[in-house]
Amino acid sequence: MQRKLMPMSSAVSLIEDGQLLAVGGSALHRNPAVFCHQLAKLNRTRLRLVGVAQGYASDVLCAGNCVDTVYFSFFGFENEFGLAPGFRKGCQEGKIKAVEGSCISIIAALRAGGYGIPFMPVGGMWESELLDVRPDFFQVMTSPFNGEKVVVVRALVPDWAIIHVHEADEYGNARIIGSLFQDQLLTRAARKTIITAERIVDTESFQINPALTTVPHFQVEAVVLAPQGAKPGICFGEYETVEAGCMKAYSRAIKEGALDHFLAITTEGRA
Amino acid sequence: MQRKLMPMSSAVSLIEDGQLLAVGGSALHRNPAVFCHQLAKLNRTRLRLVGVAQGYASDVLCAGNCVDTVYFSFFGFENEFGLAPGFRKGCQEGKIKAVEGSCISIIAALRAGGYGIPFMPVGGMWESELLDVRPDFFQVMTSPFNGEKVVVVRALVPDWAIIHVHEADEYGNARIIGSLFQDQLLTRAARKTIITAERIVDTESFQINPALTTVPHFQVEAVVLAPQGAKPGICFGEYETVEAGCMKAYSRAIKEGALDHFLAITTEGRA
Amino acid sequence: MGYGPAEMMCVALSREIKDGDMVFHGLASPVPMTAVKLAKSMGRNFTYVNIAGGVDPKWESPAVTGSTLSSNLYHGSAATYGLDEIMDLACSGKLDISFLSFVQMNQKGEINMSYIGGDYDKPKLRLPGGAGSATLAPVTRRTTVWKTKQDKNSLVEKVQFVTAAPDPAKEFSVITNLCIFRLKNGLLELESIFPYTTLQEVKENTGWPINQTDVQVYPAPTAEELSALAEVDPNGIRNIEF
Amino acid sequence: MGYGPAEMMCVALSREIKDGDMVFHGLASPVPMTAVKLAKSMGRNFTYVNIAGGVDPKWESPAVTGSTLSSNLYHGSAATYGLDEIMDLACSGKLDISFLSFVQMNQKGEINMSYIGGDYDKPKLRLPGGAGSATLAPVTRRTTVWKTKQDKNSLVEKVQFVTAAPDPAKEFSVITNLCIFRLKNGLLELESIFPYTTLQEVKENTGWPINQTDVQVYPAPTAEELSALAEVDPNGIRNIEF
Repeated sequence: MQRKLMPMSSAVSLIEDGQLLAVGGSALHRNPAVFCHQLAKLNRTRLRLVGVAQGYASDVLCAGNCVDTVYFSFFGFENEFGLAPGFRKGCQEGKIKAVEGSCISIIAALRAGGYGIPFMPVGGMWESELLDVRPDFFQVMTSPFNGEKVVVVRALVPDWAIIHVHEADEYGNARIIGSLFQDQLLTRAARKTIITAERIVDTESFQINPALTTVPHFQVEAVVLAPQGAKPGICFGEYETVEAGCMKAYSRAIKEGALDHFLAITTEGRA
Repeated sequence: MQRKLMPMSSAVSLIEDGQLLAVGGSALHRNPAVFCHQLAKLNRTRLRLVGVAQGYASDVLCAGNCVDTVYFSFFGFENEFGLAPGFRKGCQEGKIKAVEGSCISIIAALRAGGYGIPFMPVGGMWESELLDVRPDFFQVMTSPFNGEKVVVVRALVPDWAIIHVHEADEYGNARIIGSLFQDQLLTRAARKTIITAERIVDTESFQINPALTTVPHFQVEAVVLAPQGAKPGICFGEYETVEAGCMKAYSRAIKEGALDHFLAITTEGRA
Repeated sequence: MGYGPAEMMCVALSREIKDGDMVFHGLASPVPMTAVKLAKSMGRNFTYVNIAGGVDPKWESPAVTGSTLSSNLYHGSAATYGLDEIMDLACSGKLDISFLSFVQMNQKGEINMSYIGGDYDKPKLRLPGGAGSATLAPVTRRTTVWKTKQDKNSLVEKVQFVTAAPDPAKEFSVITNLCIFRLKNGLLELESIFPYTTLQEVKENTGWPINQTDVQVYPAPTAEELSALAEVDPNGIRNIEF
Repeated sequence: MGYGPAEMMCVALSREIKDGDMVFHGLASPVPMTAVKLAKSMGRNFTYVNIAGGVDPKWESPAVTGSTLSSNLYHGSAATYGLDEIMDLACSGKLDISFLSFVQMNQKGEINMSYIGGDYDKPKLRLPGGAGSATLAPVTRRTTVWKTKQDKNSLVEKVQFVTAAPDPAKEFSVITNLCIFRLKNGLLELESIFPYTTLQEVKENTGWPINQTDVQVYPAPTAEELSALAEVDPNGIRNIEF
């Protein structure tokens, strides 16, 4: 095993223009938010994002004009926190290409990526116009065994999975407690994973019951200690309400074109 | 939740002629051996078996002339325990159709079954004659996205997954400790699961950490208390050496056409 | 005990759940979540799965947030089942009910959750996306979509875009703050209206013509249901979308 | 310290493993399992995955059975990784070494693990099947196949059936009780022989013509390797196949 613990600044600098990022969590839950705050400050361009239900962390990258394509089935903040303003603005200005699929379409594309196969059939999708608008992602084909028609999706292999976890060791073994959402799948599909963690713990704590380890060290390229790394969102068992004030400030910043100022304040004093 | 605890005799009688059974464990490890001893006594016919690395439990069904097709990538007992005599005899007499694939071909067929899709691409397999002999299981096709050629396998949906676990509650929540092999996949692919368990435990013991539950209750149709249910094979953490005497008696019984006698002795005093 | 549209909708959704069902709802679904808790409280024996990965989480614990991804939907589970696996269940024909939402819907039950105005690549308003619906609507045994604000902007003659479409061979119903529609022969038919509204009000808030001159009134919540609802939702999560 | 073919093979297999490798072997593989323990003991820094689902299990604990599905390959792991996931790694080009076995092999490295005699549907001898090999041989970066009993029945002119075939663009080697072959331009070439044999003996036990008149002798196990081997395998698991 190799030591992979590094400062946030080193981890974010791994991301290169044009790469495909699989962003962990769901809506406002367990996003790698602090990572994306710092990444947005680097002004990367032409990033592509993939995630089943994307939220705050992805939206920060959209708002920062870093993104040109998003693969998703849902992109928003849930209920009172509403639509994702950065993503919405990017789409409405024609700057972001939205590749929308059903949840399982995005999951199937990531599974195919992780399985090393070029495409995979997916259930349902019949009569959806999502098929018609994105022939580079969806096709209809025929089973060679019985002639049955089936929708297939093209494989996606993210350059990076970026997930926020509860506990990791310095080698990259990582454990999520409670709801995993699709984070384990993201790490299996991606070439390499970046972990931000609430806590750094001993390797021994993983050896007690290895079945509870979400990501094995060999998939991981970087581990960053990031307590409260999913704020202003929620992290299961750690902080369970959304920081509404910060979310309001974020929405206002996007409306006023003042993302840089918001990021400066939000990341003040963080490495 | 519904109570599903029942005697072994009730559980084995669920199996009908011609069904596809996904048999858990690997080689001589954590097979539902006692279940298959009892099932073999019922003289079911035309059963089909699927499993990545099949061993003792499947072999008993082959030896009992219950089986006409086996989907597998390996079928044997490992090292000094050698080839699986029942399977071998059935194939050599032309009674059993062997559908051999690589591990991942069998896994992909089961994944496709569980995903509700008719087929799935699979990596590798190039130049293997396994493709040529089983066009009903393997086909070569072209990706509609980039023209890439890929081998695909046809989905398999087992009627039953039959697995032996460490702990289950009376509702069907089940936990395997240590090596899972492909047992979780088998339960996801199958229409319904039958659990044999070393111990019946309280539901509360699953609620402490639900992430450790291998199979949720709603997938399960029958739970059978079967201590030492994987013998003469191994069960992780419970009994860790093969009962060599029993394995010898089994081989001899097959050679001498005396399976009934072997089963009578082996199952004596077990319900 | 008094009740309004929030209580009526929770009760109506909960009554769609039958013994033995496998039930799912997605994120941003406070009304279905509350309806599930109510159905559990009323003694219905079914299995509940959700995006938090819980399998029959402890329904007695009140939710403190309207987010349906929270730990409230996980704690007390005896097993976990992720969204991936739930979708596999659905695609294998093993999901009995999914509760879905929409922004626009036409009389065929076709749902738009993608965009409004402009075109797909430069919309006037980009919506959050249909989440599971494009797959779930055609494969689930019974789909129930809910809408807390029925009007001519939500139930429309023509949707801008078909994000998801039902399979007319399967059961499909719509429960709004005013009434219940069910798909028959490929078209939504008004089945009943809630006690506090009128056929006239429903017609005025539906974008397609309703020719019926009479319609049955849906049974009001019982006292038992309302008291159970108050108990499982003391924090009024059911009101978030109203 | 003395050594025989079992020790020589374990040492030769272990030397195929380099720092940073992701290494896999399947079931019924006592020699590769022991070689992996030896490589760990010699300080090689690599990742080891196996069918028991272990990720770098505690190599210092001696195996008590030749089965390579046992708890010895799981205990001490900091994570688990199932066969399904290992195969996915391989198919995604992330597996560096897989150790495979065979019953028959020809000079192209094509492996038969399926049957001998008769035909596919009524064979004279049904073999156990190729397990992972039909997928692994073409997709793994470096494949090493081992055979503890090289003779003209195992290294043959013509295999009865091609269960698995290597990709000539990838590295492929064969390590037997006598020698090491490597695939070059699509054909296996004798690379070296073990110190205790002769070119003549190797030729007599190979089913295809070897035209070389000279060949290098493979370096014998070092004292350090033999002592490490004795320590990691006090129960002589390495001898099971000999």
